[in-house]
Amino acid sequence: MEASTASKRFTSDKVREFFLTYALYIILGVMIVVVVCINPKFLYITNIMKILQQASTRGILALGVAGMIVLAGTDLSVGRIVGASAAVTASLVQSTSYASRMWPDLPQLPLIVPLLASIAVAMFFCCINGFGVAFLKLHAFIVSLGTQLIAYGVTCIYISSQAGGAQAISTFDQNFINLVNGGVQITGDVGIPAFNNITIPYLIFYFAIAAVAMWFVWNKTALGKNMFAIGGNTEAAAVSGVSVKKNIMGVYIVAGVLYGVASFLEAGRIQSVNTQTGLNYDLDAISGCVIGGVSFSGGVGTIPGVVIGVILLQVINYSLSFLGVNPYLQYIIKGLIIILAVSIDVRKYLAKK
Amino acid sequence: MEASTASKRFTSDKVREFFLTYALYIILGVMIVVVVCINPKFLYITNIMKILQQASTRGILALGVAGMIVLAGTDLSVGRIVGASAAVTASLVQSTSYASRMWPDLPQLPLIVPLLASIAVAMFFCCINGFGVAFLKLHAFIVSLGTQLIAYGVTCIYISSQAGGAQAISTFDQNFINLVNGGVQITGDVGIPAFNNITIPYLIFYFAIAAVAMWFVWNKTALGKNMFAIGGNTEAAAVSGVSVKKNIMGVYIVAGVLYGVASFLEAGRIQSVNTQTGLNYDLDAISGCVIGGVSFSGGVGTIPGVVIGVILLQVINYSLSFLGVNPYLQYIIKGLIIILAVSIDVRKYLAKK
Amino acid sequence: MAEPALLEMHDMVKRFPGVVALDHAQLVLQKGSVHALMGENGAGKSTLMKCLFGIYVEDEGTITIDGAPARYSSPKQALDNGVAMVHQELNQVLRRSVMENIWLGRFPKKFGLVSTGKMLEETRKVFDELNIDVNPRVQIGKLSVSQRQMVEIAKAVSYNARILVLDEPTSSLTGEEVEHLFTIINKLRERGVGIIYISHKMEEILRISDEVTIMRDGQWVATRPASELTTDEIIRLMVGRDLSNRFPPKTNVPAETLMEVKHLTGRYPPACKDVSFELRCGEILGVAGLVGSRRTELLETLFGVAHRGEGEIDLSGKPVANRNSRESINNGFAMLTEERRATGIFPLQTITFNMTIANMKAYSHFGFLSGKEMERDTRRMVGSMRVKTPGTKTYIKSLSGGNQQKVILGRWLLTEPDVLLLDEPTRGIDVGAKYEIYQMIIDLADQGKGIVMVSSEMSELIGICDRILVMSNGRMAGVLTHEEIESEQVQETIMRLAAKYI
Amino acid sequence: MLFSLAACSSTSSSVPASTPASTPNSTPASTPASTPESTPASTPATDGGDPITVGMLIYKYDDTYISTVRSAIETYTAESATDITLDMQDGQGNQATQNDQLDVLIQKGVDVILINAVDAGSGQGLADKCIAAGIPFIFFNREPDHTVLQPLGEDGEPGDIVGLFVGTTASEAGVMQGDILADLWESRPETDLNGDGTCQYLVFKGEPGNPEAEARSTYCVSEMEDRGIPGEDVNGAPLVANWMTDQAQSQMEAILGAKQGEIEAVYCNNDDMALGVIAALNSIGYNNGGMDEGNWIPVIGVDATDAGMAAVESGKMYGTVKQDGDAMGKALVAVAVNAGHGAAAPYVDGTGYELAEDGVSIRIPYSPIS
Ligand SMILES: Nc1ncnc2c1ncn2[C@@H]1O[C@H](COP(=O)(O)OP(=O)(O)OP(=O)(O)O)[C@@H](O)[C@H]1O
Ligand SMILES: Nc1ncnc2c1ncn2[C@@H]1O[C@H](COP(=O)(O)OP(=O)(O)OP(=O)(O)O)[C@@H](O)[C@H]1O
Ligand SMILES: [Mg+2]
Ligand SMILES: [Mg+2]
Repeated sequence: MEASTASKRFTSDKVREFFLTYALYIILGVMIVVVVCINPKFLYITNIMKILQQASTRGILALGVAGMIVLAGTDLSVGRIVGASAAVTASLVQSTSYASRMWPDLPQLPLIVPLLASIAVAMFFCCINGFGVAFLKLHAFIVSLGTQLIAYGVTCIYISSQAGGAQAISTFDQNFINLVNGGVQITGDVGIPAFNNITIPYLIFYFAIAAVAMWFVWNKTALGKNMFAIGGNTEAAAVSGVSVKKNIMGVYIVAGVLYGVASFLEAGRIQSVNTQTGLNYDLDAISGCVIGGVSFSGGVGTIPGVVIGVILLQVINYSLSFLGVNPYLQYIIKGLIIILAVSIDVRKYLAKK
Repeated sequence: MEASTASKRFTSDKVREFFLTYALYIILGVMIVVVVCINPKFLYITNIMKILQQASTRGILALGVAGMIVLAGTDLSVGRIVGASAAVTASLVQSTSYASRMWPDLPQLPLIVPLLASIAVAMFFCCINGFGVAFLKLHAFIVSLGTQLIAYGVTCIYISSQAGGAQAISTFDQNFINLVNGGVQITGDVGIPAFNNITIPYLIFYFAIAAVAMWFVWNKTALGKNMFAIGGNTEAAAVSGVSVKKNIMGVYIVAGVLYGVASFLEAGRIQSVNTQTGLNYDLDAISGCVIGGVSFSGGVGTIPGVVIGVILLQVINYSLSFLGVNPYLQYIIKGLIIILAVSIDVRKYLAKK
Repeated sequence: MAEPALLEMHDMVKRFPGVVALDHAQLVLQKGSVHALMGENGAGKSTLMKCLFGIYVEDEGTITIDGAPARYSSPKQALDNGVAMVHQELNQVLRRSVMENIWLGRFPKKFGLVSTGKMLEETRKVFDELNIDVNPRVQIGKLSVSQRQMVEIAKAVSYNARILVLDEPTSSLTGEEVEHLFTIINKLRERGVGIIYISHKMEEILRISDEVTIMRDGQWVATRPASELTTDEIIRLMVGRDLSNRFPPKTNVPAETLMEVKHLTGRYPPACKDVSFELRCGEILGVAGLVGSRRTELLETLFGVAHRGEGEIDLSGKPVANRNSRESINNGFAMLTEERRATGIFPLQTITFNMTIANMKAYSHFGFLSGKEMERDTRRMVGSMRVKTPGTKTYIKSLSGGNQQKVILGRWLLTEPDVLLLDEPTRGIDVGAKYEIYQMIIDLADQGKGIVMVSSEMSELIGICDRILVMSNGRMAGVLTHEEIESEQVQETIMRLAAKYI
Repeated sequence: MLFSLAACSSTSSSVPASTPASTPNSTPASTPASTPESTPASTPATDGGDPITVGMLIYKYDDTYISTVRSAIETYTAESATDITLDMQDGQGNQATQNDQLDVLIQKGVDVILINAVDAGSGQGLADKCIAAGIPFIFFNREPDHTVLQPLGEDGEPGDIVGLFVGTTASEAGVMQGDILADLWESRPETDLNGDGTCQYLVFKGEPGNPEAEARSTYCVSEMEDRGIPGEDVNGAPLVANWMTDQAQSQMEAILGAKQGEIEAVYCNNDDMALGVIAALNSIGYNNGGMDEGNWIPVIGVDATDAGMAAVESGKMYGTVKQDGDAMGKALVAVAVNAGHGAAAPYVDGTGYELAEDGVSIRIPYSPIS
């Protein structure tokens, strides 16, 4: 009798734990099933590829922001930094045959130049943030609020310095567009028409590479371990001889690289950059992280979590559009799903007493 | 010799402490002096009144947000909540003689009705946030991110339910406009023309009343004390018999009242409400609090700090426009001043080494 | 002149706003010796060590190591130069594993990457050497306070430092673990390490140390070989007056039953199981047990901070629910928690705030709080408990650990409870203050209140308790009556009971 | 930009300089018919033909003007003989989101796509996706580069037309604002407050870099100057208020603090900002209705929203410029049906609409209201 109750509780605890551990995956699964029931076309491989492709640039940004959240901070300037870096990228990859180029005298540059420029710009702003957090001891929220204004001002000045005034920077070199928007073709007949002739967009690979690289940084380098220690208990880290300032700067520099790469790719993806490019990317990136279990109290988070969080968010966006839900309702539904997903996920960290 | 060094150190310490304690006031003073040197008209009483008037609605919002920051949270939904409440207010105070009213059959309501409606709407959304934080144990950032989407969706649906589509709601009853935009006339000749016949806008009084009321709540009620306890150390608060959930809800409900009042006033101040009303008010309100020394780590902040922070921010905005600074440069300057102000202010909390 | 001492600190001055924490303090540590540093709460012991370790920068003074000036600007520098320290307050990254906490700041690497395998191996090595039984992979936050303390000691030892500072390492260790620690210390001493040992436990000091430096009010008072000192002598030097008895005379008389606990069991593990006892008015009931015997959980379950699974609590014959702390407080309970920093203080608030927060109802008149009454009560408590502070508006985080403890105890006394649950009430408190706290506990009992007191210090349980409940592995192993406490074999009885269910 | 210049000079002259402020409440349908295409043959075929699905990318759903276009489209869709399913997507003012949504529409296989680009500069990318998917596309409201609609051939000469643009000429609203002020200036000399023969003005710009905002900000002034009235920007450069009432209000209040009495006219890129400017003026006792000597300044907006019209009617706002959302919706439905049924780009044959001089667009005129 006693034993059976105990074992019952045991299994129910196990089940509970299983559900909590895989909560995000389960939510994702349920969502997909619901959408497929409404419109089975959703399962086409092309849709899945599209979702992953769309998640890619945001995902790379989220990988950068995640580090700051682990440090118990945040970054409100992502969006405007992307704006600035993407503007610089765009101005350097304009097609030489385009009449209203920003830099008419520039030859067609090898693509590594705009990429490095983009990274440099992003890194510059990230360093301001990092400096504020590490040396001035400001909360990341407020420094990045300031930086965001600065980045926006700079972007506006840069974009309106064009001969034609503040117009969008567009019409890019075809090589650049291919590099970003191309894909690996897999031709072949698997029998199901919807699954033949798949193209896997390069963007998905870029995202995957970034995620794997960041997994290494987080789990296999001193920087990553120190980041968790600083986020979890700054004082403990400091008295253990971790150089808090240097490591915070390190996290911001890594984020700068990620932002730079993402901005470069984003410019190619939307193929036109104006002053509003990047607006609200911050909230997307942060939401992705938080949904994926990176905690605002610092010191907690995983790369797979971030990746799945970003994808979950993109699945929500995509399927609401796909199902043609009224746009205003979309906001409401999206809001509800975010709250729901996070409140289920957070259960797993709540200690029972 | 010994004594003199010590006393020197003593005075220099005193001076340092004085500067740090009054850092914000000093920054404010310096800013005003600089602006006045460029354009002495800035000192006209009308400018000062305008700045305070502009600061008033934001100030009331900041007083609400400050509580959440003290709880170690934040609120990203302020802006959209203001949008929703202001839309409801606006739709209930439209002049009966206006042809395209939202509710053509409504009589002219006593102004208390739209005020209560505005408070009810704001309180509804604040309760969602509060529920998420207190009961679901979510971080305020993410709940309010969700709520913000919901509030925006609801506002859009409400505003576009007008016969004319997604039009701004405007043309208000004159009584309402007077109540918000009127002022107390002080006629009299003080000898200096710029200071004769002063009008003190009602809005300044409303702000002052809200600030005093909130000072009482923070300093003289159990809710206020408990709020600081929860923000400072939730676990210790829980053990000390503070009912964490109830008090968190209390803070959110108080914020709801403030938001409702501010939205009501804001509708009257801008005299036209559309779906974008309130956009970015969150960042303004939060910046005001943080500049005023409310710390993101929770448990720290004062009402005078919040008031001065909001006014400082408004002085920055106002004087940049007043001086006709290039709009793009304005962003950069504003960003720099925010970072500067906060990094000076934060010194006073940094433990001596 | 002979070879210079391992460490010399002279004329150390450190001022904080409103206090002079160090006033020309000094300390000389010889190689291969254990040097005890003693003083009342707030005497400046921790501050002196923090200056050495690079956490604080002294205002004046010289520090030399092996004769060479040594001024470290950060703990990292100190660690790199062979100075390691166990801090008074546990300072760990709770969400990370044990081994990561140990190797933080110096992760073992392979090809530039952190090697988990190597880290595990090294950790095992350290643990084996020190005979510590903890899984290196487990999250450190899941360990009990004492296990965490042992891990912290292991970490400091693993630096292989020349100078090891132990700031109250035993405050949350039980007798057995203290023994264990002493073996470790002896080993290190033989290796020539200089050890600075801060503690308020006299017996330990006299057993382990070679020399003793005594501080008072930030000043150096005396340095003597331990062999020349007695407990009373140390106390006299520390306090500046005689303190002939360590425990005040017991004047309380247990009367009728106040609280009856029946089959109390916690809901979520780790939990106490099936604990039944009764508490009388005016009685001090001690709770003894080994670390991890879930004494803390017992108190938490009584107080409603931890969920009650089964069982009943009757207060004056009526069952009370005590579903949360608020309800418990209203029912006349109070609980002093074990982990001061995590669940006790509000660091960035004033002493007044910290003192009155649990008692807001009493100061609320028509919804408004009376600042005057709060201030009055705070002053009264600060005075009666001799809290060493510049004023009531000081932030509690700038008080010394012991003084913080007094403030929190004061918080609970202000609620005027009937049943007081105290979890390690004298942790980190100096002898003088301990005496005062004992006196306060006895006075409370005199007033007819019931007190349950968890402690790892056997002597204090024996010194002031009327009965002692012994916990073993979450279960009640037995209750010692007053007569049994008075008997000679009391210590053995307790030890035997504590091991009953292991 | 080149094309729009050409187009604007032709249309602006064909529009009556300013209609009297007598018809503020006029429904869109009753606005003066000023272009030939405003009387199209109702729908091309007698029976509706095959049912079609029209995908629409809206730059921002809650934009006031776009919402009038949306409801016009819904109305004309319902009236159309063809069975039309609409699939509208809200780009939320974010080009990246809109790109994602185009993917969705293509995946769902709609018959024709109407694109209201968030950033017209992205036109090429959007068009490429449609072309690759073989779906006809029509841009509206925000004008892409014309090479998007008519790519250049190998020889660098314009090649085949692949798409269509339906919309106004970006500069036209600005031109009309300039005309409204010039007319006032000429008929009412006291508008020149300081009598220096120069118009001291302010411009409130929407988002920097937004094509409409940039064009309106430029052309309102250049038209005024073309009409022989020299202008002087009191602030030195346009103010940026991001289309927002509250931002315009706060900035106007600050400027009035410094420059009260020096401002003779205010141009706003939209009515929402104009209302903010008016609220600021109201608070110093200006523009409370009626053109009182000494405390009135002309404020001119764009969009003719209900609120703007009410302000014009009460005399608080001097004028605004109406974009005819209804006419735009009507034209869009007509060409969309045509394209959906397989007509060749630019899809105008048989609809009764005519292409503008540039050969790739249908232009819907603005109408000034003052
Ligand atoms: N950061 C600080 N800011 C202000 N005052 C401080 C600070 N740290 C310590 N003090 C003060 O310095 C004095 C010495 O404190 P310290 O912590 O060194 O005492 P201690 O001897 O270690 O006492 P305990 O036995 O209670 O740990 C105390 O009066 C304390 O209030
Ligand atoms: N069944 C269990 N499951 C998991 N952890 C357990 C279990 N039993 C004991 N523990 C560990 O032991 C700790 C219980 O120790 P507790 O704090 O109750 O000890 P204590 O007797 O109060 O000693 P002290 O007062 O010195 O801390 C828990 O924090 C937990 O980490
Ligand atoms: Mg100490
Ligand atoms: Mg315990």
